[in-house]
Amino acid sequence: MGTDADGAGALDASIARRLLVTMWRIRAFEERLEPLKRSSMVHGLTHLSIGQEGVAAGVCTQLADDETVYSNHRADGHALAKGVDMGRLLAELMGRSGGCCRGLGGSMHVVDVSHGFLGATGVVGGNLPFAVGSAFAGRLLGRGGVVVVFFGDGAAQAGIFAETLNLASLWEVPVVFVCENNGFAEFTPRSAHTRVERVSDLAAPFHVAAATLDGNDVAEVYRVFQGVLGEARAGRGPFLLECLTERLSGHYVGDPGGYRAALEDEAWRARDPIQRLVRQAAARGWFDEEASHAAEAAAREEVEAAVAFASASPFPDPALPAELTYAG
Amino acid sequence: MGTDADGAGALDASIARRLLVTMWRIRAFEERLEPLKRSSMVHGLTHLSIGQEGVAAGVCTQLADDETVYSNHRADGHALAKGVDMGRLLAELMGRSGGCCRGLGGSMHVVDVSHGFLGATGVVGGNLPFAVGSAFAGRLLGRGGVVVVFFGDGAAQAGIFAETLNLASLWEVPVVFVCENNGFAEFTPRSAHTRVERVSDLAAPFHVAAATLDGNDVAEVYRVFQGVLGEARAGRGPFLLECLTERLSGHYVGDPGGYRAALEDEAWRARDPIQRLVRQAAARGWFDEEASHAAEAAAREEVEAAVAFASASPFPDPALPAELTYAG
Amino acid sequence: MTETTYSATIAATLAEAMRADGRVVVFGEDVALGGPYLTTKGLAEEFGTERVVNTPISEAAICGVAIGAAQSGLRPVVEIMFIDFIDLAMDQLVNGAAKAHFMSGGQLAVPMVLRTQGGAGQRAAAQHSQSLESWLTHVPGLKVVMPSSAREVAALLPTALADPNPVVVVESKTLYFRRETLPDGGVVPEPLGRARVLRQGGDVTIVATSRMVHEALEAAAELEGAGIQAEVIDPRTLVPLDLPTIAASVARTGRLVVAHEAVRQGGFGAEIVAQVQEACFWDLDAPIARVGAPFTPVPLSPVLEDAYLPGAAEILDGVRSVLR
Amino acid sequence: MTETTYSATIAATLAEAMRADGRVVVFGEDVALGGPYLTTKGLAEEFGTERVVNTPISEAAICGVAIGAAQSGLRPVVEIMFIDFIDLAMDQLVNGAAKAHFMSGGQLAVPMVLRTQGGAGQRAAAQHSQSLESWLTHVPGLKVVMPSSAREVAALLPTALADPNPVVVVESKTLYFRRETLPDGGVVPEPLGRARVLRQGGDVTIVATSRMVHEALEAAAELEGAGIQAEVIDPRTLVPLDLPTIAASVARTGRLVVAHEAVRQGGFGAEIVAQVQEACFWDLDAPIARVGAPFTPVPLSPVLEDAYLPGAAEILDGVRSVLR
Ligand SMILES: Cc1ncc(C[n+]2csc(CCOP(=O)(O)OP(=O)(O)O)c2C)c(N)n1
Ligand SMILES: Cc1ncc(C[n+]2csc(CCOP(=O)(O)OP(=O)(O)O)c2C)c(N)n1
Ligand SMILES: [Mg+2]
Ligand SMILES: [Mg+2]
Repeated sequence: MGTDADGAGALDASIARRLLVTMWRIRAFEERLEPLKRSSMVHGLTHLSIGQEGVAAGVCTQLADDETVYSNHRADGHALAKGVDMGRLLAELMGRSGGCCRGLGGSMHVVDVSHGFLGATGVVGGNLPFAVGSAFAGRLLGRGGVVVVFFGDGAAQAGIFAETLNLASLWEVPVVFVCENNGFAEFTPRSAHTRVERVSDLAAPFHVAAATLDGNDVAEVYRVFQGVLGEARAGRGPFLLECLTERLSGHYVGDPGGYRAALEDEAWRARDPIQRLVRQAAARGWFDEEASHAAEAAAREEVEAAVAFASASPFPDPALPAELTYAG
Repeated sequence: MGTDADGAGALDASIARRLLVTMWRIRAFEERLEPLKRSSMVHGLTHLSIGQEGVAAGVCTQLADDETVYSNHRADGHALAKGVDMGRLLAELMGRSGGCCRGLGGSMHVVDVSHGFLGATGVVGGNLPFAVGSAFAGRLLGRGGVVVVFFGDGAAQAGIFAETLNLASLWEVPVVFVCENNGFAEFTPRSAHTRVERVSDLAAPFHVAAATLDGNDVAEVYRVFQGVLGEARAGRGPFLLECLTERLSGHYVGDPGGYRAALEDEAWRARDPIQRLVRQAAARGWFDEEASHAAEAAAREEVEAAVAFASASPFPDPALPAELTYAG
Repeated sequence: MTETTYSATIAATLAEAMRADGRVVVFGEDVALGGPYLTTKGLAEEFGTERVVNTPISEAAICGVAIGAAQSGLRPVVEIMFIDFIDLAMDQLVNGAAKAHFMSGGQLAVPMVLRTQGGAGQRAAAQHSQSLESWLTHVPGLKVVMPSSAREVAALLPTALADPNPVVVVESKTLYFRRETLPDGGVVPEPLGRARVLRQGGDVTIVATSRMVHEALEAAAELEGAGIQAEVIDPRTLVPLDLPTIAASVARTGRLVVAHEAVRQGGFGAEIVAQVQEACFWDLDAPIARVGAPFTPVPLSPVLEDAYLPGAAEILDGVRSVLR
Repeated sequence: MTETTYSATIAATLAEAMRADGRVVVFGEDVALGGPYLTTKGLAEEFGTERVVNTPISEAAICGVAIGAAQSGLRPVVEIMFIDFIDLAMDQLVNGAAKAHFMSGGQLAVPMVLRTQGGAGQRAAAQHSQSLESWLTHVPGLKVVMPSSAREVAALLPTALADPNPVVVVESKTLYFRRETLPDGGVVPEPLGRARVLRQGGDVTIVATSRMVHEALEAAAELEGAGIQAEVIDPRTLVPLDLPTIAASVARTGRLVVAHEAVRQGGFGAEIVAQVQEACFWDLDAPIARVGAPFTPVPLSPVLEDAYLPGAAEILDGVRSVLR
């Protein structure tokens, strides 16, 4: 466990490979999602996380199946990194009965209980308090268990965030709040939303420990989250981890998107979390660019298999909604 | 304008007398309210601010009629200090047609537009954003104007507070958020609500200037608010002023109130804002205890006149609710 | 027979559930202190503040915490002190609790009870006196229970607590301290979705909820004096609604008055009217009358509030209109 | 004749109001950028970001800011991007905006317009597809407008903007980009509370709102082929509701179908049924039929959403049931 500024010191070759594979799986999946959405194979508001894969990978690959993740509207990456099957995820986005939510939920409502992925939400900030409740339950039931909840910088201005942070602090639950600060909420830059510099600045009054890091450096995310996770597993918490990152696509597939003109894609691409990891790996001799190409190719193959699986899955039975409105 | 630690340096004899009179008017009014409520002359949930008069007096006596005040559920003191007629206020609490809201609103909904008292609310934190909107309007209409909003320490945990503080900061409106931190929300102490030490600690991340002071020292409240008001009148703001204070009665008249047993009334009474001002005034030669007795007597007389006025006022016409559900 | 109150029965039922099931926890403002209506009195003493949790004034997050806790194995009871403030938790309840089972394709369950209370009559004015239950009946995934007495609390609250879905229990602030005797052996829990016929009669059916049940019984007693036999039905749960019991009665009486305290317009009475006129069109001998509050906020002034509040007199007017 | 869309008419109407009255300001998420449906397109360019204000994701506070601004002399227009999120602002709207005039004994006014949009049909799933307007109709102090076309936007939005009360305008996401031609001289603003008879007929009355108006017209055209003349009425405003126009029609046809996209249970259709059965009891030849969505959340899957969505086919079923 080194203390390298770039965070790679926390990694070894096998971890680095796992992160690489995870990021490529997300990237390949979402790149395929865009045309699928445009050709109306995938349905609903589809929010891509291309460019942000480092956060999902650095965090979720360290969690066990029985450790809980809540996510937001930009959820595919978190779900894949947490172990949700790609075919079932895609089937869900395509509204098929083989989807992890049997086609009822869709992109903003992905849930896979068997992998501890308790779910995305379409309401910005809406499931932040669920994380506190889930951790509270784990403690009371003597089961323990860490809960991670992802949210965007836009959610930090929703009142529910302050309420939740206060409760997490008051009840000292092992919840890790992972903010993906991509500087935008929909088409509006953060500067039009708040004068708070860092989302992590909001933690101090609550005596919640916090850190801000470069979310495009997956190794750094991994290293810092590893420490945070250790604390949380020991029952300590909460923690607010702010990952500065960028999304390379629009807010959702097909959005008006005029705001993008202001951004220079070239500079962005230089900070691509995948390419950074490849450079770090090369410097440390973990793997070379070839290995990255291979991981990419494998990911694209897995995506095609997922497309085949999902496309073959039938649409759900029309009686399903009425059956599943109430439990029991 | 001195800089005395006790704040009295900002005062002169005439200001001190005005504060004294204001505090006695509130005290005498509310002491009378309690039996009126118990004998069902006054209606609704009645929240007394006995012990907190220093805040209302120190703040509201400095405001002009066209400067706006929003208040919370514990509103009588703010209203009286802002100039609302005592008779019309009492008539409102008694549900009479001579009430400032014609008997429709009651204690938690007192409004008197002619005195810039835009109103109490029964929803904890509910009108915090109104203050920002009102200040926004004043600026856009070129009319300027400061807005003060009172809230309790319990309201600081409501999400609307964080949302509002963020907007006030973002739009730089001249709103003064005056927190009366009495350490309780209903029967529950602040320690069960939050680990945030001071409500004013919440201001820093938003770059909102803030101060915490002894709200039982009316001179100190006056002095600090004077400075804040000057800034706000110059269009600068927002500001969060936290006044540490204590309420000497229960949460509302007739509440279960078992929680009060823990508190020692003797120690409290020593910090009574009225008696402290009397001591300060004596030391500075502004007025003596006799003057305080006279102010008290005058206040009690005014209260009896208000009781007479309100009792003589008829109940409203049954057609009124339907008439006033919609404007225009 | 045991003498008790609605409020004490709530506290007793919660205590029993907590004794029987360690997963039941209570969240809410001042709940560890019993709350202003003493509905959680004694719970913190018996079960500790780990399970009877005082919360800050954060209605939305508290509801969300309960949802998350329910999704992870607890059976939370969350109290919103006044239904007037349920609108602060509405997003959590509607977009969170109500849809989780559905959106997850059946993977998640949210076995929680949200307790709150509504109603006017205590001079609490416009923001502490509303009756907003009809909002909740429009939300697929929620169940809605309105106990009209301590007996109904005893019969239905245990069922609500055992339900795998989010159930909103809307209590009545005016009923909390009403004295009532319950059978010594206790009341057997009953399923949700069954109306209770409180009084039989062949001339007119009165369907009333919560406090209005007592007003309906009072009206029925007065009608009896005039030789009119009214059947009084308490649906007890709005979702699910026991239409068959109501329709069977209307089929016999041919006349229906629906009474609730909520504002008439958009109230749940409209839904009952719509369902009954469809089920019983050919049986009806008169238009269905709706009794409810007028379309204004609740005024503070006692004379105005008394005029505002629907009661036995308005039910009698309704009955007269359908018998005309 | 000018070719336009519903969305463009909203933007144009807002621009006109802002030109005429400096007190009109717009608040909302992304409004300065036109918003995802382009309903505020061009406003920031013309009026600046002091009057067309992008807001953070703080629905409650934004609604509250609008209330405060309205109480202090502005005429704010606040946009809630999806009606699904109006529940976050519900407390502000219901306890704040709706009651301020009343509780202040008439001193305060809250002349604001809250624009939002509802409806399914775009695979937006359970949290972005709801139709929740009936909640609002249960709140004294609010007015509720549902324009079914660009023409109705042009007729009613200016009136809403001039109203001294809080008015909620519920738009339809599926109508935004529907092409429509409007008269060259523009559309004259019309008062709230007047229904519009879009098609006359003596056999059956169909009352439909928002998108369902077009479905009703389609159904009516099909019925005409079968020799059945349907009268189609768009109430346009739910509060105030133009009952006389609806009742006059039912008095002639004796048969009524009410159609909205919202979930049937607890929907505004129930209120229309309740009012009409009272006003027209002796005129009705059949039970009133309600067309609306089933009591489930909105599913994502396209086949399920298509099955879920009520449309012309369901209206035809309704008509058949009342003609039976
Ligand atoms: C409560 C609520 N308000 C508005 C929206 C519309 N909306 C969807 S995503 C989004 C922006 C979210 O920004 P952020 O939290 O930073 O996440 P990002 O999209 O940048 O990943 C908005 C406003 C919503 N879904 N929920
Ligand atoms: C939104 C909301 N939740 C709960 C209540 C019930 N309630 C009334 S006053 C109060 C405590 C308020 O505490 P604080 O803000 O500190 O003001 P204080 O009473 O101490 O002056 C509560 C919980 C309410 N009125 N509004
Ligand atoms: Mg963002
Ligand atoms: Mg307090």
